[in-house]
Amino acid sequence: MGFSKLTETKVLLKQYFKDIISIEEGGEQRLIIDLQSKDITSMINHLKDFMDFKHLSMISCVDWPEENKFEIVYILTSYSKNIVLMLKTKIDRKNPKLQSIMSLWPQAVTYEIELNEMFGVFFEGNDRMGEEFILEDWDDIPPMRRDFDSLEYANKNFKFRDERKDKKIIREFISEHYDEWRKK
Amino acid sequence: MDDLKRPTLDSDFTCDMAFNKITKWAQKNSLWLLAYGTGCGAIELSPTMTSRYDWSRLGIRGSATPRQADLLLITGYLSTKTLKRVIRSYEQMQDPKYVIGFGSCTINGGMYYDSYNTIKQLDLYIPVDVYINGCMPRPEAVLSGLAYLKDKIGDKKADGWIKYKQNFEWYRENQKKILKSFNGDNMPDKYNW
Amino acid sequence: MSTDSMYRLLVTIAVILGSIIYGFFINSLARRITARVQNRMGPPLKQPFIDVIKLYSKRTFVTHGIMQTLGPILMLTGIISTLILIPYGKGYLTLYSSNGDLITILYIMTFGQLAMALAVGQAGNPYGTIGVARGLTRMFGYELPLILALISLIALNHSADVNVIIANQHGGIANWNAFRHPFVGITALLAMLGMMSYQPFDNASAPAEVASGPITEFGGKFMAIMMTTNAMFVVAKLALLVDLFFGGASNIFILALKIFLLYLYPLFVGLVFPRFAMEDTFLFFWKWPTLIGFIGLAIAIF
Amino acid sequence: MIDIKGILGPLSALKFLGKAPHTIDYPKETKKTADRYRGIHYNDVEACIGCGSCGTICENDAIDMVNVGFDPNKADTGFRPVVDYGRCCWCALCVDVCPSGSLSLTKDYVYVDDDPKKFLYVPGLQELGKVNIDSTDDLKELAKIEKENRPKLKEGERSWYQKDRTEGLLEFNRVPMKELPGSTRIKSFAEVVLGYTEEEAFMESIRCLGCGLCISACPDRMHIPDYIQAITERDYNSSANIIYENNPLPEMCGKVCTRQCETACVYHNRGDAVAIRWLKRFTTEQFDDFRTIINAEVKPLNGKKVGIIGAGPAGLTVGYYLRLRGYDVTIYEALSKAGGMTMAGIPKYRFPLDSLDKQISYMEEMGVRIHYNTRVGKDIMFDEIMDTYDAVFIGIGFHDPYDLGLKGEKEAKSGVISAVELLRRVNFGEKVDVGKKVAVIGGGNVAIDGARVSKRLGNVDVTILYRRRVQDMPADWEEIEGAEDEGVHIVPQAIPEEIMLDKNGKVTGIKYVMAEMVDDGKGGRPRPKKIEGSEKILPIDTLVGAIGQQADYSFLPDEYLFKTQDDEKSGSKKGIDTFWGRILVHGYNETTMKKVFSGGDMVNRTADAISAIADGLNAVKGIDLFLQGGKETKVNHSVTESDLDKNKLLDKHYKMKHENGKLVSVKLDLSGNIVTESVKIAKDPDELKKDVEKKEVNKSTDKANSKDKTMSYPTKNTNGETKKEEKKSKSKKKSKKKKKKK
Repeated sequence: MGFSKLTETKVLLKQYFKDIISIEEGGEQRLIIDLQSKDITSMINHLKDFMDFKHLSMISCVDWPEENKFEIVYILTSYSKNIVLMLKTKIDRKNPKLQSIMSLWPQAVTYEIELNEMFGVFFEGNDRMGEEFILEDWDDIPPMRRDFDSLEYANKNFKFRDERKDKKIIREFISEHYDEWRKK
Repeated sequence: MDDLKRPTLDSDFTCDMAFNKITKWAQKNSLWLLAYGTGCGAIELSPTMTSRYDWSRLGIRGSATPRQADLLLITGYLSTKTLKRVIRSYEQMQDPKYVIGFGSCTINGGMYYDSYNTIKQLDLYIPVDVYINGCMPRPEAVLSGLAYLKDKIGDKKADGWIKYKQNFEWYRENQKKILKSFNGDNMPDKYNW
Repeated sequence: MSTDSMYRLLVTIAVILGSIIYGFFINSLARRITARVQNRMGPPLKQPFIDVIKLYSKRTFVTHGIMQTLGPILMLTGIISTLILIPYGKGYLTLYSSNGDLITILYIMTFGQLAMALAVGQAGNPYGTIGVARGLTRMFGYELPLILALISLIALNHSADVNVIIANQHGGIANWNAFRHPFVGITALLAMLGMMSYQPFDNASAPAEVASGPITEFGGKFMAIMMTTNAMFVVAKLALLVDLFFGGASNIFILALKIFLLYLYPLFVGLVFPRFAMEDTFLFFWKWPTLIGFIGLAIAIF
Repeated sequence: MIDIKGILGPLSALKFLGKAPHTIDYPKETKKTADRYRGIHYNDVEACIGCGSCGTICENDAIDMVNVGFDPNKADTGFRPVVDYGRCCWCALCVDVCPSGSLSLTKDYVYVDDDPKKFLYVPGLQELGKVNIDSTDDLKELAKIEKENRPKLKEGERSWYQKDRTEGLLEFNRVPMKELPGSTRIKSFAEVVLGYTEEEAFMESIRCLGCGLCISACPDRMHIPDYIQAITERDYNSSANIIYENNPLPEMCGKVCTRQCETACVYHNRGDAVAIRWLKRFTTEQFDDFRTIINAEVKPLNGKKVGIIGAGPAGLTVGYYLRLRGYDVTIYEALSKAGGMTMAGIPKYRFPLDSLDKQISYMEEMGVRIHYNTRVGKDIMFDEIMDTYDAVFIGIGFHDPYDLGLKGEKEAKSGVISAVELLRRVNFGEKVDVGKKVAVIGGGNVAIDGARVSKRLGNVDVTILYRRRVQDMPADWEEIEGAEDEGVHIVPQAIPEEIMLDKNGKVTGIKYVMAEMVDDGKGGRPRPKKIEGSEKILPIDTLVGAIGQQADYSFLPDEYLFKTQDDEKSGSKKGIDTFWGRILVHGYNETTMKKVFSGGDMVNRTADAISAIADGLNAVKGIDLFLQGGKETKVNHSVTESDLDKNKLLDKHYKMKHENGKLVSVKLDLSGNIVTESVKIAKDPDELKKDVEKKEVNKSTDKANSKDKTMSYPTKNTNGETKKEEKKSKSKKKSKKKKKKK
C-alpha cells in the first residue's frame, strides 16, 4: 500500500506550489487549499492539465468586510482521484479583480458574471463581464455584499400594506407607560 | 398619483360585462390557466392537477400560452425580473381574464418581505381577483380559491381586467417604479403584443 | 332548387353539425377515458362544449395580419369540403361523392393543414413555425404508407370511388378490406396513428417543448374555430377509414359506433406510449408501415 | 429485432380503466389533516398576557401586538397578537415560544379572499376574514364581542400547541439556587443563600424573554430586561450601571427584595419566574467596590440644601439621587448605622452587614452626608431642620411595634420582646438571652425572621403561633419553608389568650385557643373562630410579638400636625396630615405641608424596601421640581380625589366619595360595606364643588371615549345597543351567505 490519493495530491501540490498559504483536509476526500490571488490561475491550469481535475463544480464568493477582503472559492472535482478540491483566495475588497478562467471551462462565464453582479468582483478576460444576469436595472451596491441592507432597500423601493400602523413593541410600550426613569 | 388609493371600478362598465347566461356559465366552468410557475408555489400545483385532486373535474386545465389562457396564477413570490414577464403575459391574455395571487408573498411580501428582489404587493402591478393564503397553500386551498373565483365570475364580480383597463395609468405608474428601464426595448410605451 | 338538392343540402348541414357534436362527444369521452387510465376522475362530458362556448365568448381579437385571420377559415372550408365528399351511408348520406373522389379527398384533406401553415407563418411565433415544420414532416412521414395502402385498395377494386370500395366489402366481416387484405389493412392502421396526431406522434403540438405548436399564437375565437374544425376533422378521417377498410355503414348509428371503436385504437396507443422524437417519427413511418405497404401493393398488383 | 415486450408492456396501464380513481372529490370529500399540521392561528385571549414574545421571535415580522380592548394590568399588557397572513409562513415558532401557552395552530388552512386587507387576523377574537381591519376602531369593535361570541376551538381542531411545559422552546424551570442545609445554617448567622456562579447566572439570564412585563410590577420600575440582557452578554459592568440608574441599594434588593416583578414574570403562571432577584444579586456581587464601575455623573453643588430624616432605603435614595443632581444633602439617623429597617430589621443570614456597608460607603463617597446617632426631636429639633433646609424629607419608617394586647403583657417584667427589637438588638451585636423555649406570635416575614433568629441564638426550641392557616400567612413561601427546614414549629389556627407569668413577672408560658376556619358569609377570606374548651398552655421562656409596627411621630411638634376641622376654620397654617397612622402624600410624595416630602413604610402600604426606594425616587423628582421652581413644578397642596387615588395609602379598604360637595373618606370592610366615615376637607366647599362638577363632566366625556379603565362591554345607552345589534345581524347575514356558497 502506498499513499492514499489524497495524501499524494497533497504532497504533489505542496512540491509544485511553494507559495501555498495552507493546505488541509476538509473531510473525506476533500482538500481545502488557501492561495494567494496571483497563483490562482496557474494553479487551476496545472490542476486541470496535469492532475486530472476536469470538473468545475462552482465558483463562489464570501464577503469579509471586517478584513476588507473578498474570498473567492473555486470547487474542482477529479473523478479519477475521487477528490473534491476547494481553492480559496482572498482579494482586495476595494479593487476586486481576478483572472477569468473561461478559457478553461466555458461555463465559468456564468459563475463569473453572477459574482460580478452579486459582489462586484471583476474577472479580467471574461468578455461577457458586466452583463445582466438576474438583476435588471440594478442601481445600488451589489446586493450580496454584507454592507448592503436588504430590509432598508426593500422599505425604500417597495410598498408594504399600511393597515398595520397600530403595531406596538411591547418593550417600548412598557417603557413609555411605566418607566419614568428611562434615560432618553 | 396616490399609490395607496387603490383603483375602484367605474360602475357603468360592469353592465357591459354581463354576457348572456350561457357564456357566463361557460366562462365560469372552463378556466384555462397559464402554466407559469413564478415562485415556489408551482410545486403545489402538481398534486392539484394530477390524480389526487384532479382539477380537470372543475373544468380547469393548463394552457401553454397566454393567448389561450383565462387565468394567471402568480404562484408565490414574484421577483422584479419576473414581474416584467408577468405583465407581458398578462397583457397577452385575452379578455375576460383573471389573476389569482397565490401564497402569502403576493399579499404583503411573505417571508421575502425584506428581499431586495421581490415585489411585495401584487395588486399594485396587476389586478388580483382572488388571493389564496398559505405558504404554500395546500391543494384544498388552491381548489377553494379557484372555486371562489368561479363564484365571483358567476356573480359578475371578477372585474379585475376591467379595473386594469380603466386604471391603466395607475398600474403603469406603479410598474414603472419597480421596472426602472421600463421604456426600454422590453417594455414599449404602448403595449402592442 | 329541386327537392333532391334541397334534401342533399339539408343532409349536408346535418352532417356538418352532427360531425361537430359527435367530434366533441368522442373527444370528451376520450378525455374521460384518459383520466380513468391515469387514475383520476376527469372532466364532465360537457366540458368540450363549455370550452368552445367560452372561447367564442372571448372579447379580445388579436390578429397579426389578414392571413392569420383567413387561415382558420380556410381550414374550416377545407374540412367542410372533405366532409361532404365522404359517404356516410346509402342514399343522401353518400352526399357529393362520385367517381375518382378518393384522390380528391386526399388532396382536400391536406388543404386545411397548408392554410394553417400559412396562418402560423404570419403570426410570427417561433413555436408556431417549429410546430408547423414538425407537423408537415410528420405528414410527409405517414402519407407514404397511407398512399401505398390506398393505391393498393384502388388497384384491388379497380376504382377510386369510395362508394365502389364500400360496395365491394359486402358480405360480413371477412370481406372487410382490413381483413381480406391484411397487409394493406395493417399499413393503413399504422399510418392512421400519424394521421390522428395523438401520442406518440404529437410532437407538433407538444406542450412542454414548443408551447402548443402551431396554435401557440391563436387564442379566443381562432382557437374556437380550430377546436370545431378539429372535431369535424376527426370524424371525417375516421369515417373515411371506416368506409375504406371496415365495410362502411348501412346507417348512421353503425357508422358512429364503428367510428368510436376505431377511435379507441389510437387513443389507447397514445395513452401508453410516450412521445417520439421527430426523426424517430419519420423513421417509424418509413420503416415498417412502408415495408408492409409495399408487400401489400405487390400482392395487390400481382 | 422487434421488442415485443416493450410494445405490449405499456398496454398494461390500461388496466386502470376498470378501477375506481383515487381522486379526492374536494370539496365534497376531504382528506384527513395530519395531527400536527400547522394551520391558522388560534389564541386563547383570556390566557394570553400580551408579552409580545410571538412578535419578537417572528422571522417574517408577521405578528403585531395591538390593543384590542383588553385592560392592561400588572401581568398583562392588554395587547394581543394580530397576525398578518401576508407574512406568516407557519413555522410555528410563535407557538413554541408562547410562555402562557395560549397561542396554538389549528388544522384549518383554507383562507381565501379577494380583499388583501382581510388577511390581517386577530386569532381568538375574530372569525376568519370577518372584520376588515382599517383602524384601531375596528379592533375596539372586536373587543366588544362578548365572550360567548368569540370563536371557540372545536374538539380536535387544535393541532400545534404546547401540550406541557417540556414542549416548545422555553425552559420553565429556573436554575436552582444553592443554599446551606438547614442543620448547618442554625449554627451561625452565615448567609443562607450562596449565590449564582457565572455559568448559572448565564443559564438563568438566557431564560428571560425581554418583554418587560416585570417593569410594570416593580414599584421602582427597574430596567430588569436590560440588566438581564447585559448579564447574558457577560457585561456585568453595564449591568450594574443600569441597575444603579434608579436603585442606589441594589445589593440589598438583590438579597431581600419582595420581588413583585417575579409574580408578573411571563413564566410565573406555568413555571418558575426568572430569578430576577438572584440575577441582580449576582451582578452586584461581581464588584467589591462600586466606585470603580459606576460612572454616575455628580453635578456640582447648586446651593440648595435638603435635610433628610431617617437613613432608611427611602432616605438614602433621596440623598443619593439629590446629591447626583447637585443638592447638598444631610441625613439624620437615630441609630449608629445607616440602612433603616434593612439594617436593623433584616437578619444577617439574609443580608450580611458588609454588603450594606459597601453600598453606603459608596454613597458617602459620592457626597451624601449622614449624621449617625442623631435622633430628631432629641438631638436636633425639627424646627431647626425646617429652618435650615430648603426641603425636608421624612423617611422614618415603622419602628414601633404594636402591643399584643394580651392579658399579662403589661405586667410581664421580662420575657416579652417584640420581633423588631429582637432583630435590632441581634443585628447590633447585643447579646440577647431568649432562654430555651420561644414562642413567636404572627405570620408575617418579621415573625418568621424573629423565629429563625431565635433559632440561631443557641439550642432554642421555637414555635410560631398563627391565627389562620399556613397558606394564609403573609410571609414569603420560601421563608416559611426555610423556617421549617431549620426546625421551627408552626402551630396554625392558634389564637393566644393570655401570657402566664410567675411571681417575679417572668414569662413561663402562653395560653392559646385552637380555632376553626369559618366562612365569613360575605365571600371574603375565612375567619378563625375559637373552639370552646380547646385551650392549651405552651411553656415558654420568651414571647416574641410580631403583629405589626407603626411610626413614631413624637418628634413632630404639635404645630406641624394637621388639625382637621378646627384648622380649616381658623385658617391657621397647615401641617402634615396623617391618616390611619400614615403620612398622607400627593403625586410627588409631597405632604400637605409645604417643602416637606415623605416616603417609605409610613407612606405606602406595601411597606417594603423597593417601595421605599420608589417613594424616594418620586420625592427626588418632586424636590427637584419644587426647588428648581419650573413651570410644571407647581406642587399641588390641596387634596383632590385624583390625588388620593394616586395616594399609596388607599387600597380596597378605603374609598373616597363625595357628599354635599365635601370629600369624604370612607372605610370599607372586606365585602365593600361602609364601616366608618371621616370627613377630610382640603379645599373650601364651594371651590371643591366646582372641581367635582368639572371632574364629573370630564369623566362622562371620558366614558364616551371609552377610555375608562373597566372593560368596555357594550355600553348601556340605547345607541350602543342598537349598533351592536346591527353588527350582529350583519355578521349573521354574512355567515348565511357563506353557507349558501358552500
